[in-house]
Amino acid sequence: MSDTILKTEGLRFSYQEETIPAPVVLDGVDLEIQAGSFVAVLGHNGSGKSTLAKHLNAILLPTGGKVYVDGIDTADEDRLLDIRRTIGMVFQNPDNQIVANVVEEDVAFAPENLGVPPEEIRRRVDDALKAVGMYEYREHAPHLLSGGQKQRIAIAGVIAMQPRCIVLDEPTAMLDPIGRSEVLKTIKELNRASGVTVVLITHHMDEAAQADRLVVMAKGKVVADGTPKDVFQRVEELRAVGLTVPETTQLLWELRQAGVDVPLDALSDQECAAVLAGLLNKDVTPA
Amino acid sequence: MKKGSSMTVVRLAALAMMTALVFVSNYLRITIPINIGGNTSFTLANILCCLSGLLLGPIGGLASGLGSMLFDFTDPRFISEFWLTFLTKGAMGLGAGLVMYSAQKRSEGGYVRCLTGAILGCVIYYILYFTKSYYYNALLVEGLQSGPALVTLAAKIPASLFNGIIAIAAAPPLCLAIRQGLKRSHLALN
Amino acid sequence: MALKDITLGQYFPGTTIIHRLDPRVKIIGTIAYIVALFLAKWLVSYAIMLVLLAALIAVSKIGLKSILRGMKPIFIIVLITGLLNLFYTPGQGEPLVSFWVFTIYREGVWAACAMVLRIAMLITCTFLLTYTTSPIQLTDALERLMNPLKAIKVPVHELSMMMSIALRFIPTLIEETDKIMSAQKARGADFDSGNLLQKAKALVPLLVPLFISAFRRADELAVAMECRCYHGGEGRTRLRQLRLTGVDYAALVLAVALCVAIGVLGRFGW
Amino acid sequence: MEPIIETRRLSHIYSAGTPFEHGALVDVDFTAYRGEYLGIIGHTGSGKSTLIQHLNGLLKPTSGQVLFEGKDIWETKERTRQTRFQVGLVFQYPEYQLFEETVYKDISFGPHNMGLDEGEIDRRVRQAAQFVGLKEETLEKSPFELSGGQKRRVAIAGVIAMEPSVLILDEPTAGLDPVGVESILGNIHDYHQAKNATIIIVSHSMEEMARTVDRIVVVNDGKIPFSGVPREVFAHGDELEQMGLGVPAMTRVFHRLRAMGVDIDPSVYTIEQARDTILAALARKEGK
Ligand SMILES: Nc1ncnc2c1ncn2[C@@H]1O[C@H](COP(=O)(O)OP(=O)(O)OP(=O)(O)O)[C@@H](O)[C@H]1O
Ligand SMILES: Nc1ncnc2c1ncn2[C@@H]1O[C@H](COP(=O)(O)OP(=O)(O)OP(=O)(O)O)[C@@H](O)[C@H]1O
Ligand SMILES: [Mg+2]
Ligand SMILES: [Mg+2]
Repeated sequence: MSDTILKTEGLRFSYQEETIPAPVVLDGVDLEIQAGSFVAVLGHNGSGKSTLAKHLNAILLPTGGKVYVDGIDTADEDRLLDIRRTIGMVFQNPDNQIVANVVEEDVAFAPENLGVPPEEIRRRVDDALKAVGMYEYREHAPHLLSGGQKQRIAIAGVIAMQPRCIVLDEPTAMLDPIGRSEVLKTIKELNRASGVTVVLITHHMDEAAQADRLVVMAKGKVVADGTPKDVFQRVEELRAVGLTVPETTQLLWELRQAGVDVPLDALSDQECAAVLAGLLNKDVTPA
Repeated sequence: MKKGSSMTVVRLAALAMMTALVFVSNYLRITIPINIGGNTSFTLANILCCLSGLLLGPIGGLASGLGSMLFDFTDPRFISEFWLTFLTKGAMGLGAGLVMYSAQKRSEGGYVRCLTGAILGCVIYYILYFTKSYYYNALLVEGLQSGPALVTLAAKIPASLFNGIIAIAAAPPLCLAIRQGLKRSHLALN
Repeated sequence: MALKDITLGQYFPGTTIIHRLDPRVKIIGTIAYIVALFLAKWLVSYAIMLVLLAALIAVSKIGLKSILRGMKPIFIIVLITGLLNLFYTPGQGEPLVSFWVFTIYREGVWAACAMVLRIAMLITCTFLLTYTTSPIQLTDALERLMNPLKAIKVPVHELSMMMSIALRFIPTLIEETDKIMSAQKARGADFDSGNLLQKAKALVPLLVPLFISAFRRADELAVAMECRCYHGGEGRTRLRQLRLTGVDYAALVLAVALCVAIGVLGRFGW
Repeated sequence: MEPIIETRRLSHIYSAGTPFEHGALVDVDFTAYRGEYLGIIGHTGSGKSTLIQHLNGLLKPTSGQVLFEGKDIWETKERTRQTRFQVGLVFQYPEYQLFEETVYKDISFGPHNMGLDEGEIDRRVRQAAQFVGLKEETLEKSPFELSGGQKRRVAIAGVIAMEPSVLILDEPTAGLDPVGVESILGNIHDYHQAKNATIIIVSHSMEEMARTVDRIVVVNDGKIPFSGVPREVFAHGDELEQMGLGVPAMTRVFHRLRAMGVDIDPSVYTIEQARDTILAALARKEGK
């Protein structure tokens, strides 16, 4: 079976604050993520998702507990570069992740830092840009691109590092629907075709629904963990922690409240329509 | 960056962003109708150079110098003196930053300290500026005799004085307001 | 203030030989030309310099019109310089003209012409540089020219990183400034009228959010850089290598030869 | 219905006369009626922000007119200024524009600029804070130490405190969690009800639009191809798709349902409608 790439054990964290006691942001998080999987993380604003993400590649170090990346303890400063090159990170604001003035030079930033020879960098940059569908834009200035395009450049910049896992912290929050779908498609492709482990933090239920596994956070704790179909059936529990479910599940749930017997695990439009069709046709044409 | 390196990545990025702000401030011009010779305009550039030092310490001089120098790059009128600009404007930020040498002063220094910094920065800058204008622009480039060179210098005094005073008046309160905002937003510059 | 209309520098993309010249060579060449200008003493030197400049302009395909447009802002300065030189240059022979407190000598006329020409050529040659080289290329070249300074502990890598990040974020911050100004105007802020004190006060709603946003960007950028394994200049490689070609070497030789030649001519008083 | 804001053949060209010239709005006739809850949709770069910045005089038309209560807002300088107070505009990510030491001072910035007296300012600040659900003790805090969602409320309160008769919001819910979204939308609704204000809201979420607004205006390539009540607008499914917009999730599900051969009216766009339609259909089946 697949091996574990990310692991947190009793992870606790609080920011150094002048006000004592500092509020606890992460409160005992135990997670284990298999290599090659696609995990979505949901949670209300301030639930600690970004803080968790920053622990996954040693930007922050735990105040209590441990984080292991591919077996390496993130507190081990000598292996810092190994950790960073294993886990690529993409953040919310695409503007603030682009370092260089030309698209291809930005994508080259990570390999340059790793001391990769120029010819090899060239190859990696071209491959990464093709993977996100931005090859034609390699000589453009980043500030003239749209949000979705910038975010794909940021993803290419991470791909060029050839990480085994990519953690994306609300990569679509600042994008419009087209930008969102472009980025999501890129992420899924990366996971399916290249086998890169993906951890996607998001507020969009429909994006989360496309993952293999869903982790729900609230107040610094993991409160639910399972496949999207399982987790989204727990409508009331999710509501209690400030979240909703995709509209499709919501509809089925409302029908159920009205006394109609429908399953809750139809997430896509197609599945939902099929359930409804079954419901409506059953009575007309009894099989 | 490596442990022990004096320049952390955050500091590097903050200096870079300050450099960009100094650059942009050269375009921000505010006109004021006042008595000394019709409308006068002042740029925010001097204020930003002072702020650079006051917020980031002596190393802020790098940002004020580089930002002003990059601005020179965009204008053929100034490009041949970019290195002089780097030194003079850099000295301005450096001067302002000297009073904020320690990190503790940078986070706690009060109004008087900021004011001292702004005055120091402006005084250093204008001394260098006039020296530069005299020796480089007037004597060397324009090939003037020392008499007329002094006349061109005198012509620059009112505007310089005006810009200097504005920077001294505006930078300290702005510094305090910005610093407080940064602290409250959990943004540390060191 | 139409901030968004600002273009970074005067750079106009092109493919002429001047555009393709290594930016380092262009910078050195420009410096050499300026030095030569200051060494030039008399007609012969000025003529050589002028012809050379004209040739470069022709090759780079910059229209005369744009050069003249670039000259506009300095017209007054050039004029004043000319007049000051005209009236205040002392001479040995008979004054050419003499009225009221003014006397004009032959030397004055010569000095005025020479200085006006010199400033015009100085500006034009730097204009040529900014017109054919993007600010990015300029900073790139500057970084590499400064490389030897590493030996005396100048943080060349950090400086150039700062410059290139600054260039990257200048358009972003300009846009941001515009946005903040609009947002505050929508709340009745007035940046265009009022006395000095009111204007100074109007800076607070503009500069405080601008700084906080800029430093938030700095913070996020630093994290993004660290995530991409940035650890200073040590052991970094580069995607793009600058390589000098034959043309570049030729240009360098030409630049040095120019300085030497004008210097020698100067000794003879030409 | 009585129009409150109108544009007549409004055009806007950015960077006119340069190689970067760009016509962002072309001969746009837009109307907002008094007291209505209006939505504007359009893909990135379609000209939505350009349009709304004309409505309160932040941008000057290249050609055409903007009328507020029947009069051209550019008639006199004073009129432009007054329009800015009457037509409140909340920008995208407004929390990045906060600057004062305390929340109270920040909210009072607009009223101060209007030249109101202290008593009136105090009343407005407190009322605005109440509308957006900020507690009394929050008023004395620094706006910078609040959470993202709270900052957004402060920024919205800063505009509401000017008590504009038209409130325009550019993507007020972007980046918030679902509870935050609902509560901000609720705050806006409260203001709408209490002051009988006209609300104009720009959003990328079709579901949100379907739930909240009375009428939708579609902007595409600097023009308004069509507008109307949600039912009418979402009937143009294919065209919306081509503009990169799409329809609400429920509408998509019902179209699928129809494609599967179920005889059902597909003009459904909210969950409530969907539920009621299904329940009604079931009841009919049962009745048979
Ligand atoms: N640099 C910091 N210093 C102090 N406190 C912080 C810092 N960054 C975040 N926090 C606090 O930590 C808590 C968790 O923040 P975090 O950013 O991890 O939440 P999140 O789940 O990512 O929220 P969002 O959905 O808004 O992105 C919040 O209460 C926040 O105010
Ligand atoms: N200052 C400017 N100068 C030149 N072009 C501009 C300027 N501002 C906007 N534009 C262009 O005008 C068009 C319309 O822009 P606008 O901001 O109104 O779009 P929008 O519909 O609000 O998009 P979004 O959903 O991204 O906010 C875009 O193509 C944009 O690139
Ligand atoms: Mg977050
Ligand atoms: Mg917009």
